[in-house]
Amino acid sequence: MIRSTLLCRGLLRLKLPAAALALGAIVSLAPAIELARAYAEENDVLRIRIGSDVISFDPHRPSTIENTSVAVHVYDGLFGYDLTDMSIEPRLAESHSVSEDGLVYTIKLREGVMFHGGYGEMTAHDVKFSFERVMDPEAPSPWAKEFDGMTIDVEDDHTVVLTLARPNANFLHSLSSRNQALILSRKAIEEMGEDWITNPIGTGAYEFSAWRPGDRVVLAANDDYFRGRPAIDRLELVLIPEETSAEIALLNREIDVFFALQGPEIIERLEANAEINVSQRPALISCHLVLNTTVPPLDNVLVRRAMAHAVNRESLVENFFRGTKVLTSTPLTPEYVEYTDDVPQYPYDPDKARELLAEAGFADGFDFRYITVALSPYDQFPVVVSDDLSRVGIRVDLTVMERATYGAARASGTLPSATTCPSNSPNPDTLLRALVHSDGFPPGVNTARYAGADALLDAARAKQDPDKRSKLYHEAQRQIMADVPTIPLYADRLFTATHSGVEGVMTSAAFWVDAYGATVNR
Amino acid sequence: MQDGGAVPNTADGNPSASTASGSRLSVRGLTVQFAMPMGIVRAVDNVSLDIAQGETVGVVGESGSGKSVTFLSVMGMVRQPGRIVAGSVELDGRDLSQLDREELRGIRGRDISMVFQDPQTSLNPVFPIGKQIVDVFRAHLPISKDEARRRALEVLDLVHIPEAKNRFDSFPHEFSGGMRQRVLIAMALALRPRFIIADEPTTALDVTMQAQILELLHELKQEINIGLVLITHDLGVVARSADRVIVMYGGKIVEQGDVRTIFYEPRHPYTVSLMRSMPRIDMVRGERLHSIGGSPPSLSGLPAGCAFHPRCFLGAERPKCRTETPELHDAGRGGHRSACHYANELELVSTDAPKVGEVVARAGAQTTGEALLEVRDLRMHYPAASFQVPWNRKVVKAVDGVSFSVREGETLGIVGESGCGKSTLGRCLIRLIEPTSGSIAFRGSEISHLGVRDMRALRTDIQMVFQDPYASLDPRMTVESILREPFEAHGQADARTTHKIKELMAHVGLNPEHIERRPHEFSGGQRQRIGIARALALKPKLIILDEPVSALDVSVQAQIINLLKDLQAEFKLTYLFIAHDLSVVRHICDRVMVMYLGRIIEAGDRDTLFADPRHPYTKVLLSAVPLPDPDKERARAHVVVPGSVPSPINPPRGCHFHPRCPSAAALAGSMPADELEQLADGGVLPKPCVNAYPDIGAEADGHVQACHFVGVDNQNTGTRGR
Amino acid sequence: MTVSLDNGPVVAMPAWKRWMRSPYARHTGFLVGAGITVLFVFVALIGPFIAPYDPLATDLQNVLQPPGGEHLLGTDRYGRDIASRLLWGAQASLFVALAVGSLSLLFGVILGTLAGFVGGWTDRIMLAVINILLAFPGFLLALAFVAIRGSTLTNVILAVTLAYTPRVAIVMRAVVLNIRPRQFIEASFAVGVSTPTMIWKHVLPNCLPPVIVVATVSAAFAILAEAGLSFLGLGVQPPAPTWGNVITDGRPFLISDPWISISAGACIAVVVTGLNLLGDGVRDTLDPFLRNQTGARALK
Amino acid sequence: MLRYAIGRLLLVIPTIFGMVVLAFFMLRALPGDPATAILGEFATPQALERLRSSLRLDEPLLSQFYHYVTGMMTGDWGRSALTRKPAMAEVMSVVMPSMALAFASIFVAIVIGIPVGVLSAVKQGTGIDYLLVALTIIGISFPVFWLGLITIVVFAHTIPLFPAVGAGAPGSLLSQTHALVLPAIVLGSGGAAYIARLTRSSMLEVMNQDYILVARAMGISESRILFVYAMRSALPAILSVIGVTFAVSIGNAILVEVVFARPGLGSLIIKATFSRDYQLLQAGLLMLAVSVVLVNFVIDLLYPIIDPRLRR
Repeated sequence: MIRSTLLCRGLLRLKLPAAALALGAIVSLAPAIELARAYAEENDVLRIRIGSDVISFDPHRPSTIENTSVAVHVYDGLFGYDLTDMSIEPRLAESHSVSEDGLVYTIKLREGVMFHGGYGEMTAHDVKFSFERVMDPEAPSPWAKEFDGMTIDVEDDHTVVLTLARPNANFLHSLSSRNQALILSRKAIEEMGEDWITNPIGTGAYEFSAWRPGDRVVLAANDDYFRGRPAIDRLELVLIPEETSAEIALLNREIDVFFALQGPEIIERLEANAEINVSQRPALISCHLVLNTTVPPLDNVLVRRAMAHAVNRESLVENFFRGTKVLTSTPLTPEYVEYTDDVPQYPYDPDKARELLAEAGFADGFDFRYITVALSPYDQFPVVVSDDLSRVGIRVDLTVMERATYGAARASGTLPSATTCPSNSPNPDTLLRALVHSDGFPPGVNTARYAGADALLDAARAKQDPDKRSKLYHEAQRQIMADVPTIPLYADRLFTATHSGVEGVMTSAAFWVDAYGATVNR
Repeated sequence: MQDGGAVPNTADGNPSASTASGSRLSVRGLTVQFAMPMGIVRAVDNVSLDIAQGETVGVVGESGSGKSVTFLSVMGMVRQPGRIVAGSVELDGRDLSQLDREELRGIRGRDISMVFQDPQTSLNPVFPIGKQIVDVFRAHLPISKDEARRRALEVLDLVHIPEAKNRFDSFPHEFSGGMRQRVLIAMALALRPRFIIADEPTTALDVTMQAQILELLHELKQEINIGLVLITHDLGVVARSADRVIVMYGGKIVEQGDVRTIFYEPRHPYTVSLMRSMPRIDMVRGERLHSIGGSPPSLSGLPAGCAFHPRCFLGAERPKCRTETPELHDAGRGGHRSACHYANELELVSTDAPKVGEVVARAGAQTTGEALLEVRDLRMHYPAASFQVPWNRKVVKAVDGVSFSVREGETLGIVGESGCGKSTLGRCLIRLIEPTSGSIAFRGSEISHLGVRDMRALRTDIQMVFQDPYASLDPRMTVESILREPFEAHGQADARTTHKIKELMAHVGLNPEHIERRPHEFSGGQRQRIGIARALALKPKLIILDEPVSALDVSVQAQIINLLKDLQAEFKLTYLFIAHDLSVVRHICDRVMVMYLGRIIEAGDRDTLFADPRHPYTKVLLSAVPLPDPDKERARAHVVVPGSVPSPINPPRGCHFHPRCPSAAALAGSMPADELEQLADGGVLPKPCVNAYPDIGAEADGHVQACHFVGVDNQNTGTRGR
Repeated sequence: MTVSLDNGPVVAMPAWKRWMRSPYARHTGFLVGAGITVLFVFVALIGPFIAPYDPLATDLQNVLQPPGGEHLLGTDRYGRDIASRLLWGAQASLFVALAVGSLSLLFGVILGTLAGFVGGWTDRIMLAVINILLAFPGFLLALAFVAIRGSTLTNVILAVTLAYTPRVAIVMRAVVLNIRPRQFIEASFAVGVSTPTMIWKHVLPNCLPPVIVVATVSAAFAILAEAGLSFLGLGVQPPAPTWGNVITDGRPFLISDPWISISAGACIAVVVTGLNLLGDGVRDTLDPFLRNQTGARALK
Repeated sequence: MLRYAIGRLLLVIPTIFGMVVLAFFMLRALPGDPATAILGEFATPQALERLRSSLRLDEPLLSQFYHYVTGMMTGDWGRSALTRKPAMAEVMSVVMPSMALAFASIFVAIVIGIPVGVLSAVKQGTGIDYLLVALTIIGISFPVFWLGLITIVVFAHTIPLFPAVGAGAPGSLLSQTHALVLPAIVLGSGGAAYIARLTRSSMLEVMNQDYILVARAMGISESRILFVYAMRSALPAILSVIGVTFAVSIGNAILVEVVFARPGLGSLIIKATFSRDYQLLQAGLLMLAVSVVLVNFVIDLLYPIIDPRLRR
């Protein structure tokens, strides 16, 4: 008791001066901005803003652009895209040969490629392990269909033979993707068990160093990278969900690269800033209002066409997105070689829309649940679209669901509508198969439950001749747009803002950032 | 004694020639106003007074008379919204009202200090008492901590804090109320100020504690030459301690003079009425007390002219009293001054009511009725804390084996100091609290096990009046709904109820037109009348009166006591009167029981018990009550007992009173060693006192008591006389 | 040491005069708070009728118009009129505030009275549960509830009610415990009044004022919590015009077009300030014990 | 004193157990299948089934609860369904920035709140008092996230004094402290207002106590009366509001963390909520609630130090 009394007296005596001291400390912190600048200006580190947290380092699992942006640095695949023109180039593969029938791919692996963290040389066994992991019948990767019953044989440590079940003209795309095609270390996974997932081991330009959830992922340069050590020692992917904050952070040099920039106003402001470079590239992403063709009245094609006419997509792109997105006439984006404009068009025409509705027997409109997800900008443009729809008499109930609920609801396949923006590889088959092929549900995102173009898409995939294949894809697009199972609202563009001293940060049309070739000159 | 007494007396014209040289505190034309929402309120109106070092001045007045504010102003401690608007306060010719705050602070505590009413709240609970006294030294003198500590210990010794050294670092809550008041007096005395203002210093204390503190003040005055201002409402305290008396009413001094003059030759009707309306412990003043009509005035609505005129037995109809404010003027010898236009008419009026009114012999018949209520071995034990470990339960034995009966038509008084269990007992009887064991029989049928419904029905027969007229009425209800409640509760409400309520109001002296008013629109006395009306509503046989007058001003107290007596006669009521004020009990009760720590220690007929108390505790109690009669009071012997009432959680073994019992201590001296018990603190006491609780005996005259050594007269401890 | 200045009987006076002389009429904070609250309620009720535009109608030709001109407070990125959205939003806020205030009052009073009046084990268990709920920060509790039940107006209201009911209950319990031993309660028992009558006629009327203060505070917090939930994407879902949604809508434009978020934030701040002032004013004029009770506990 | 402390501790344990129960059963009521949420829409039924059984989602609720509680006793808080990292480890990895924010905001609240409250009490009835009282009411009436947004624009953009986002560079205490300033002030402002309000009212109340009157009557100096006598007696009430403020801060920290894109329990809980990550959500909620309980426990222990009447 006595001791506690003494203690408390001591405490009370300390209190006032301590408080004054601390107040002083806080006040004197304000000019500390210069010091803060100092730590931000280290030359050996590049900070890249990402918009939502990394969830997993397992590239074979459902991924986000952030996950992929980590994965491209940590892992590598047999092939990869040259991000300047999205052409396919060999990476871990040294060379490959294809059999006449297009079914057998023999791939020679690069020798001497080492996994991070002393997990040894990358061999054909790791390739077999990785691909079989993707196709695990118990827990298949979402991209298992890309490999479609393929068998994998190890010929020797540096040769692997892949035998397809049926011809696939797009197979090299499947081996270049940054999801299912990335090679993991068999040894690392077997040794670490579940802990592997937060300690990823790959052969990429950067090694995983640390992850603080909600804050950042830190990667360190891989000295032994087979394409040469990256110029920058440390890469930090810094989580800043909000774009205004990210803009301020960029201006304050808290970050060097503002990846996945969306806001039109911010883009305009940053473009006007001499210290900032804003680069843009067309992306392979299109955004859709998916209409469930099995639910009345959406099962009526006239209704779907009416809705397509009702949406003022030009205005959406020009006025809402201020030209930061582009129009597309089909589910593919103009970036695809296989894209065509020669499809049924649905120009903005509310009168036509009303006519079509009347023709379909809905002169008084109908009740429509427009479902979207609470993720920017997918919770924003539907506001405009539903307003357009309501102008032709459709009574729209816009429901914004938070992510998990949305995912579960969409997986049920019974929603009348959905907002879906599949991000993809340059392989047109991947996108179309997911969105409008009956392979795409269940499970998947073909919540339009549309199967009208199945035959055309299957035929296109099997055609080896690029021209004929393209023609088939054009045919498929015409068919799809005649039936309108989805209304393609816009095709995305990818904006990235960097500080002027930062060079060589590449972005992919499939929405990821690759800083391998980056240099910083402050 | 670094300052104080040495200052020469610079004042002249000493109005009370009795006191000798020394400093003088003079107040001239002091007027204090409070800016209240309802307007400016003049709390002190043109008050002038002088206090000389060495004298004790009693300041008497009811609530709102301005007595406290006057002396807070003297200390320069009136706070917003109060303001001194006129007058001066001079200490040896130095006008305190002209001093700045820092100078004034230097005067406070050093030249004039103050002791407040409530020792429970007047010490800072979070600091050890020693530190608080040390602080007083260090606020005025540039002395070291050790020096301050040494001096603090000296003053603690001076006020008889036992083992002051060990208790120096104890916190206030570790002291009893009386001890805390001693500590506060020590603080006030620390710098040997010339004046101490004691504002109701004993009001919050039990009578035995009050006796201790008065004894201490008396002793200190003899040792140290201080001028003591004793602000009080208790004429007994004044009679015992004061040299001079100032009587205040409505913010003004209405009379001042020598203590004997004021008591024996008052020249203001208010003083006269006050004297007459006080019940006395030493005599029965007849059936009815003199009462002053109405209630003390609100300072915001003082009557014009003489503020007292509406209540005055002389002036109510005299035009001069209604229009002209009387000034203080000489009314007799020795600076006796009165503010009554007709002070001279009072020369023939005496304060002793029996001489004015007629002495009515009490009809003894009432006390021989049938037993209405029989209580046998009633106990009420409750846990000392809500969460207790099962192996160490502490129990408060609030009522611990009490047996008695109440006869029809009588008034049975239960007296005792706080914590004796008298209120708990009262609540057990109508089962507001469930007794732990024992039996209660009402008209022969057992009621201690009645169910809720039957018990509610029984409440038409037994009713209760509560102590605090402010707390016992729901502030949100009108008088009508308060008085309707008993009828509704028993399904008796009907069309005639409103009429009945008005009748009830008239019966208890309320204006039936005020039926729609709410409690806050009534004065304290009127509220107590509402409480009584509520108890009467169902025409009960027995009313338990729990300290019904202790929260009221003296003048109002008399009204209520008279009312209770009238009602008893009219409705043939039986009263169980619970009180701590022995004078009131003596006045109103037929029989009296004295309780100490949950038990009855003495019971008997009122006159027998007061005339011939047998239990040592009863003797102590009776002797502790000061008589409002200076000559008698100063002449009689006072038994002052040490300590305070022990905690009922762990009452002393054997006779609960033995640790404080003066008789036992005295007896021990004359007893052989083998009959004595050695105590832990080194003392010796007779074995029976320490080891066995004495059975309450029975004697032929119905006078019973619980002491092992009754009849052994021992009043030689702590006695003083003058 | 109080100066008792008012002992005598007070003369009865008409109601308005009594009001003018009551402490409320002189409490600036109370008057301002009451003024804001009345204005708020008024605006919320007539808002939909005086709103110049449809709060949901987009107009992509006129996005991000600055305040003034055709649109009093400008437009948002969809070209919707901010002023109209705020006017409609007042209704949602009023509804949330009113519903949370009255529901938490209702449940809190029932629970608190039970705990305080029944006592014993009922009290201990209820107190334990209340304390557990109180240990979860209110906003966290509301967030978890909305996450579970989905983001609708009803659920937001229930969530915030769930979070604030324990606060009302604990104050109610404290007040009941304070009222219960008072003599007028004992006195009514003594004349034979039954327990339910007692609670209804004496306990509740005397306990309500401080508890209403807490409910006012929880209504104020409900507005804040609704905005907070909207901000996290868990509130009433867009495009519904609520103040929280308007702030969130304006967030990307804080640098270029700050009026969107600022005007909505200011609406919230003013109304919440008003409710707090109102609650404070009532509390200040209550008796000191209750002031303390409501002070510390209710602010969560 | 020791008995008091043990008594308080004994009250803490059932409270925490109650929280565990509440957190568990409340979260099991979440709609949406966590397995679907984790594996995405592409998952096959077998994969979902396998994941459900590995998460014990197919077992009866009580059995799940049993495993949950026994696991917790042995330090196994389950694994995050999403990252497969031990939930405890994941929570621990963000506890530091969260607690840094919470305590810094309390610090700000105390440093601003108490002096403001005392000043307001001393100047009672003056213009300064009215101004401060008005400010404290306004201070608790702003949506905290809105304040955060405005603050970022003003103090990170218009006048770039502080970083806009994040918790500072890992490993650099300076940068972390620098990044803490804005969020702490934003989060602490409400608390400062509460503390100021309560400090004012309890100071006023204490200043009306008899013992202050006695101290005045003894000529103790006004400053000593104010800062020693009154302050010390007002402290228990101020302490209790600090406990309350801590709980409020913990709740509002979620918003502040999101606004400032700070790692922390708040962001973690939001993430876990959106991804139906039960184990993580539970661990995060419990960590927050337990921190509130523990802080209040510490405050309970401080009471008897300040108020000797509680030492028994």
